[in-house]
Amino acid sequence: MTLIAGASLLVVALMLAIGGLLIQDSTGARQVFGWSFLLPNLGSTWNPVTGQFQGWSFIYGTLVTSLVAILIALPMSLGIAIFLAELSPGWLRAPLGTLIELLAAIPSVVYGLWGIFVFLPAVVVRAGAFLSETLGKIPLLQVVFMGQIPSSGASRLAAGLILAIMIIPTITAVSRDVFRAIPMAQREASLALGATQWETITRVLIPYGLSGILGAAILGLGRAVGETMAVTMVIGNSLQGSYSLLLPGYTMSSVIANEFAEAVSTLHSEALIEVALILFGFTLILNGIARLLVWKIGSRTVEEARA
Amino acid sequence: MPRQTLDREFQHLQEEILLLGSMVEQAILDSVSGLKQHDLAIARRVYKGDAAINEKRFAIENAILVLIATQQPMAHDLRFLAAMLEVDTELERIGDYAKGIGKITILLGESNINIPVRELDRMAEVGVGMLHKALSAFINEDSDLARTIPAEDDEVDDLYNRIYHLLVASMISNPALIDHANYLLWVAHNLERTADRATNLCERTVFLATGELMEIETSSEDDELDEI
Amino acid sequence: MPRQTLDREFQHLQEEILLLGSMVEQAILDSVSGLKQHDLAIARRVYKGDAAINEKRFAIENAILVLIATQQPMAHDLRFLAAMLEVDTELERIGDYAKGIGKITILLGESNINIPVRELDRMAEVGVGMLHKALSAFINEDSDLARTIPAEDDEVDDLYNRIYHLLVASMISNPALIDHANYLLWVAHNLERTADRATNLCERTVFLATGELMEIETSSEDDELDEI
Amino acid sequence: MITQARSTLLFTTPIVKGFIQAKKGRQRRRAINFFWLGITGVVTVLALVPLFWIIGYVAVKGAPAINLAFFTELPQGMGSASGGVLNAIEGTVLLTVLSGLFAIPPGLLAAFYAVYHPNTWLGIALRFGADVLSGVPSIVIGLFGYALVVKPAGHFSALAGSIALAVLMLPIIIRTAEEMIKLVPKNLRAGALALGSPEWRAALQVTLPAAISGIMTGFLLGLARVSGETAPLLFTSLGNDRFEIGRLVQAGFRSGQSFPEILYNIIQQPVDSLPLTLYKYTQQPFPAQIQQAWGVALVLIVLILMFNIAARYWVSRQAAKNRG
Amino acid sequence: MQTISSTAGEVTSRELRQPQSPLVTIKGEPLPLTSSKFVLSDLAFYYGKVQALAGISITIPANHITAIIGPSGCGKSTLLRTLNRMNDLIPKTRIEGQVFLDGDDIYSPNVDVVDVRRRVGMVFQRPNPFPMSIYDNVSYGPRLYGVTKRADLDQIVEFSLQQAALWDEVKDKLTQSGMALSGGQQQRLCIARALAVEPDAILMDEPASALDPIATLKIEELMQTLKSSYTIVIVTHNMQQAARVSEFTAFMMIDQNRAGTLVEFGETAQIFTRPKNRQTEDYVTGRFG
Amino acid sequence: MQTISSTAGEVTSRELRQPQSPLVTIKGEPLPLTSSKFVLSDLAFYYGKVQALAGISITIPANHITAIIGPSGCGKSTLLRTLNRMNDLIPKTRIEGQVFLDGDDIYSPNVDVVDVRRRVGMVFQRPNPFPMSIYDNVSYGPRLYGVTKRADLDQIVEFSLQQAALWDEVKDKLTQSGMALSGGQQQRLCIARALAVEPDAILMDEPASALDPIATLKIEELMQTLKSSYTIVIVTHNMQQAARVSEFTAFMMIDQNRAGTLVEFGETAQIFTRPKNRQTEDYVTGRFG
Ligand SMILES: Nc1ncnc2c1ncn2[C@@H]1O[C@H](COP(=O)(O)OP(=O)(O)OP(=O)(O)O)[C@@H](O)[C@H]1O
Ligand SMILES: Nc1ncnc2c1ncn2[C@@H]1O[C@H](COP(=O)(O)OP(=O)(O)OP(=O)(O)O)[C@@H](O)[C@H]1O
Ligand SMILES: [Mg+2]
Ligand SMILES: [Mg+2]
Ligand SMILES: O=P([O-])([O-])[O-]
Repeated sequence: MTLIAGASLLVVALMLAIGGLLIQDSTGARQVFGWSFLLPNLGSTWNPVTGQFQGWSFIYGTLVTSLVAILIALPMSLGIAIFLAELSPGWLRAPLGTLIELLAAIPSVVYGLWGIFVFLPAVVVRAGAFLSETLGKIPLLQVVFMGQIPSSGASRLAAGLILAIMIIPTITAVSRDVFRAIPMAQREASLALGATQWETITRVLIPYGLSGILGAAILGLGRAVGETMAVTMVIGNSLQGSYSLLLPGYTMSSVIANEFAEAVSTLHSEALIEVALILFGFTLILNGIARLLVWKIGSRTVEEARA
Repeated sequence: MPRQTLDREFQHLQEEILLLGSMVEQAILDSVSGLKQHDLAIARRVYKGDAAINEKRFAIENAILVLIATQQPMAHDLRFLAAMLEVDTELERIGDYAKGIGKITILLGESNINIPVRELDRMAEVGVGMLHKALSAFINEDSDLARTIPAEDDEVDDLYNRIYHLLVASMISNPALIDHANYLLWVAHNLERTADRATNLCERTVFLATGELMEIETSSEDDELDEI
Repeated sequence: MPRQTLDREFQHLQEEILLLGSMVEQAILDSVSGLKQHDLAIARRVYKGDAAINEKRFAIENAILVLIATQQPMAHDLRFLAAMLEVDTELERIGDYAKGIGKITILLGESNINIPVRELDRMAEVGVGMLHKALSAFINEDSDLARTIPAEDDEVDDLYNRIYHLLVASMISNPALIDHANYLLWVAHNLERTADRATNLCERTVFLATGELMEIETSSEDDELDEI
Repeated sequence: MITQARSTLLFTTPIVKGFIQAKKGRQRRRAINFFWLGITGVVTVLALVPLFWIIGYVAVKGAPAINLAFFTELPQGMGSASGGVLNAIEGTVLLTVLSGLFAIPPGLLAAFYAVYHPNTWLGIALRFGADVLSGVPSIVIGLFGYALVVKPAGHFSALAGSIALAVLMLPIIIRTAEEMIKLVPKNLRAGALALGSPEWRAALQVTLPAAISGIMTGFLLGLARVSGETAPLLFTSLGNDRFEIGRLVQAGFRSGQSFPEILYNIIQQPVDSLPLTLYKYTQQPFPAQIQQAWGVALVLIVLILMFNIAARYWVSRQAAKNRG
Repeated sequence: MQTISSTAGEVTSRELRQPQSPLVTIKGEPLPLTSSKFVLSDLAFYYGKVQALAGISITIPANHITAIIGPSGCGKSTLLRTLNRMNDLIPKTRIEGQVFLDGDDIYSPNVDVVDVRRRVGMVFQRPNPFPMSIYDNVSYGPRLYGVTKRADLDQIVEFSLQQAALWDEVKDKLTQSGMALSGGQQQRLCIARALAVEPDAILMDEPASALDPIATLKIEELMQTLKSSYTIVIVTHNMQQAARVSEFTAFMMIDQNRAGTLVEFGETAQIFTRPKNRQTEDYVTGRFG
Repeated sequence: MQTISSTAGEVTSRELRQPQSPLVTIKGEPLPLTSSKFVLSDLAFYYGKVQALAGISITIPANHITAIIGPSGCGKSTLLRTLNRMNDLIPKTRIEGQVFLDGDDIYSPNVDVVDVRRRVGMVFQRPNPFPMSIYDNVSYGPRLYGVTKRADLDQIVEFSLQQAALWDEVKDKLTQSGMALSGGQQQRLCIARALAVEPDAILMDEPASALDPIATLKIEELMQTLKSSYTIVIVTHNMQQAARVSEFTAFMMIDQNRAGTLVEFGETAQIFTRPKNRQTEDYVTGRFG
């Protein structure tokens, strides 16, 4: 009894310890830079030599790559999940599901490797060129689609696309489970009223599983935000005074991975830890939202079930 | 939302029982009036009409069984159904008495025996009245009413005794009439039994309403013939 | 594993019904032997013994109702229970006949009327025999046996007619005996009704076994008195 | 109440009936149905493209690098095409086993707690903590491992790396084990307790066996997950070209160390791992290292796919057992 | 000498012993062909290679309640689901024979399944309201069929809820979630939802088995009020329930090939008081198996 | 003039109208104190602040079957679980009053819960065999209590399975998983498992509600054979089942404070044919609510 309570305490302590350590170890940087570290400022500097550190470029990099990833991955994953859960014949279901999930099992370094040598040249470069030709000409969208994609393809777009591929299995697997967890009775109820299968999916199953699907999306987003190695390998790791997707960028995790081991000063490593703290904060917020969603919808159904 | 279906079926059964009751009452009254008027047509009608009473009786019994099988009545509902089964049988038997009187009317034919019309009339009237009241007490489960009815049997018994003595007297005075007098004695007996059976219904009713199984005994019990 | 509980309860009920049957049979036989021997002690015992029969009858009825309420019998089981309810009532009524005979024995007291012993004895014998067979046909649901029994009623009817004529003759020859002769007529009537009621049991049995509701009519129907 | 409803019914019947014109729009509904259902099939196929592309490409590029030496020798230095990645293979195994040892027992215990006390403050905090932990970027966990072990000890080590990986694995184990234990019908536990069994025996003899294959799946998935991780190892186990367990053990015996001492010595070494090696090699300009990187990628993928297939096998076996 | 002559009551029993006529009779009168809702003709059904139903021919009368009873696994649910082609959802199933709905074979190739399902509503074992408001639950079906005007929907919702004897209980909380109702109310909501698409027939697969006795009774009473306007077919493994609610009962069993067959079909009163078939008798009296 | 005199049969009915004596009677005879298994005295039970049971006093006779019936949520299961302290497992619950088992208050501080649970076995709504072999399922309890010799265990297993009317069906496959049995067999296995620790009483909470009618009947028949050696208390919301199996029936309802109370307790035959309480009558005839 005390043993299992102890184990549980350990988990909670771990979480607190991580947050605590990050806060403590970034104290110096915070004292020096204060809130300016977070300022949305494209001309932000990150100069270990002069000791000038501002985080906005990394924050933007992380946000925009994750956003691209989720925008692409969510609809695709939903489509796949629907196919797997609702349409595919029984014999195909398990192998297909396993294949998709295997995407998640490929180590991110391998993604990076494949990205550098195969995906970027073959796909991203072309897509980038196409986008800058088309969307890059449209006034407002220009901001994110201007400039010329590097010949290597290393860019925020590349990172976003790779992330999309990487989080598809996560979102797919969870939302497929969500669909499968929806009682058969819900489908039967709808079909027995004369609904088509698509009507059943859109009007009954998706609303029914909405919280689960949102949870899946947030889980995917969390993955994207925290992903390090693959992104580091394809994003170009450069500080650009631009919001464009087509240009190289930097993310929070990449900068930590690249610089922490060779941090030149205490302030530098403290600044990196502050970046890590921000990343941790993101995680907490996303988890908080996910919990809230699940708890709000979940508790309502529980309450209703009891009533 | 109580068990409307069961209640509806009960309603229906009660109506059927009352219908059977009125068929039987009519049969008794008709049979006596046929006897008084030496009207063989009426007598035959009563005699034949018994088949319809039997039929109704079986139909009701069947309906009760179906209700028990399909509606799983419990507690009071079940006791009421069981009581109805018995009432159903009792009524059919009273129908048989009417039939018997019809038959006697036919057997008497045009014989010129002196029928104690007033007494028989009165017996029929009281007996049928008892039956009628007993049925309504039963349907309404009015145990108070049910308890008062058997007292009327005293009058029936008195009448029976009077008729008996009248007929014995006439047998003695004219032995040739013994056969016919005996027929009339049967008539009186049947009417007396009718009242007895009404008393049975009352006992059922009291049982149903209060859970008391009892015989309501009348005062004449120990010294008269009517209880044989 | 069928419904052993229900089967056990059925078994028990059947035994109770048979017990009631033998109580009633004994009562009839005793009452007649009391009459033959002018034995007032026997007569009184029979008269009082009816209470036990009534009690048993109600106990059985109660057990049947409890069984219906608690065991939800269906189909044949239910029909059998319903039939038992009726058999139960019939047996009790036959008990009443025995009580009536006992009462007449008491009323006759030491009177010196000539009792048609042979005929009454035979009537009792045949009637009780019919009853006995009818009960065993019922318990075994032997519709073939049940169909053969009512034929024996013909003999009972003949005996009744014989007794009737004997008694009427004695009334004519000695009008002072009319009262007592009439008592004896009641005795014969009661025995004749006993046989009739055995016939009722047979009808029930046929119904139970075959689902046919029918009256087994005897040939005497249309020209004799016994059916009044 | 009923009669009232009925009368309203009679009143409304003629007005209401006939709203439904079933035939109307039927063709359109059918077309929409087929179109969208088709789309889902298309995206499913689309999603499989990168999988086969990656695996195929890695297999083609990596196969030439694979030979016996690749598995049995240490790296020969940058630019050399000979030599192998024995250090990384042994390091990966060591890190995986150690992290499993650190994460599985407390993970399992915590899972029981989460199931049996879902609504206590600790239960709620536990599940929230596990959720947050599972979302914390692995690079941050690497930093944590650095601060917790490396900095105080003053050197990188397998221990630090496996602790970081254990932190990564812990929430996976907790959540899968929790789900599996929750799937065990509650009244199985009640059944045992009703026989007078103490709680721990019920958990050990009844609940755990009922959930074991599902829990195994969780273990395997957790192991698969951490064996492909790079980021947390960057600042914890660092990497070690010369790491070779056999040599360390021999050296230990020669200097007369006891077995625990040898073990302790080993886990105090910085170690390499396959993903770490892969990452490092890709940063090199030498074609030989790039070539070997593809080989490492192939080995890594095969290893992890094997873990995954094993896990799936457990799942299907459990499903079969549940049906049985 | 004696004669056995039939008298009262025998009307019923004599007919019962006639060889079963091809037509259904109600209280002894043959049912006119026009009032049969479903006619199944030599129906067989297969799950893959396993035969679940064999040689089932049955005529289900319109505007009455027909119950299907039988031991577990005898194919009651399967049979029920052939009536609105819900079995189509299960892969690798096969049907032989015909199912006529108002005279049309619903398995003939050019039949629109969606329309069949509209005409034949279904209520399931566990109440399965959609996780949306009561109003949306009931209006779900009509909306599918293109009813969009709010006033029309309002009317349909009220009418359907009233028919399902639920209106009075929910009229003040139509926007509340359908799942916030009690089990019995949920089941009535599902009935209202089925009624809203104006079906002719309603199939119910053990509709009360998840409910407590009081809620069960309410559903049973509701069925009684609905039967004048709808044909109701109910599967129940509660024999007493079949006896209570239905007017016709079909008794099914597994034959020697382990496929479900029809053993006896008749008026409920007859099945439960004097079944013709020995197996039926054994089943209803609890002496089976 | 007439007199109303009591005759046959009234023996029963007169007693029934006597004010209820504190002692239980069986067929009119008062039950000797020694043959009561459980005595509950003014029991109240709380889930947190919510009172679920109030003022329950009841004497449960030994070696008979007692059924607890009542509408959903009236506290039947709660009451049952006070009898072997299974409610202890639910946090924040509180009990007032006493529960005597063979004269000892099982809630008094120095009582060994484990021992109470051994003496009072329990069978649950859904069959819950442990995921182990049939043999291990049955021997689980005895092993807990220190029986280790194989021969002893063999004997216990065989005896328990025989008592549970399952031996013949499983004697050739004792090593097979208990979960591979059919639902009805599983439930009998759970009964055998409970019997193996030689309890005095067995509590059953809707033991047949997940079973089909035939399996249900088998369980009911089994209860009949067990009752001579065990005190059985069964919760069921199937009134007919209570009527069929039990000899005593307790009818519970929610009082004005929404706590469960005992409305009537008596012989089953009496409760179902002539209940004394109006509410009981309404409930058993289906006129409640
Ligand atoms: N989806 C399915 N796939 C394969 N076999 C099935 C399927 N559904 C049912 N069966 C089989 O078909 C037979 C009939 O099943 P069905 O569900 O119709 O029986 P039932 O009479 O409704 O039983 P219950 O009373 O248990 O609901 C059974 O043997 C069952 O195992
Ligand atoms: N674990 C619990 N926590 C809080 N309240 C509970 C708990 N279990 C039961 N209750 C409440 O106590 C009351 C009685 O519940 P109980 O389960 O004993 O009723 P029941 O008569 O067995 O009902 P049913 O027939 O539905 O099983 C209910 O109002 C229920 O909501
Ligand atoms: Mg079914
Ligand atoms: Mg309960
Ligand atoms: O039928 P009885 O008049 O003889 O009772």
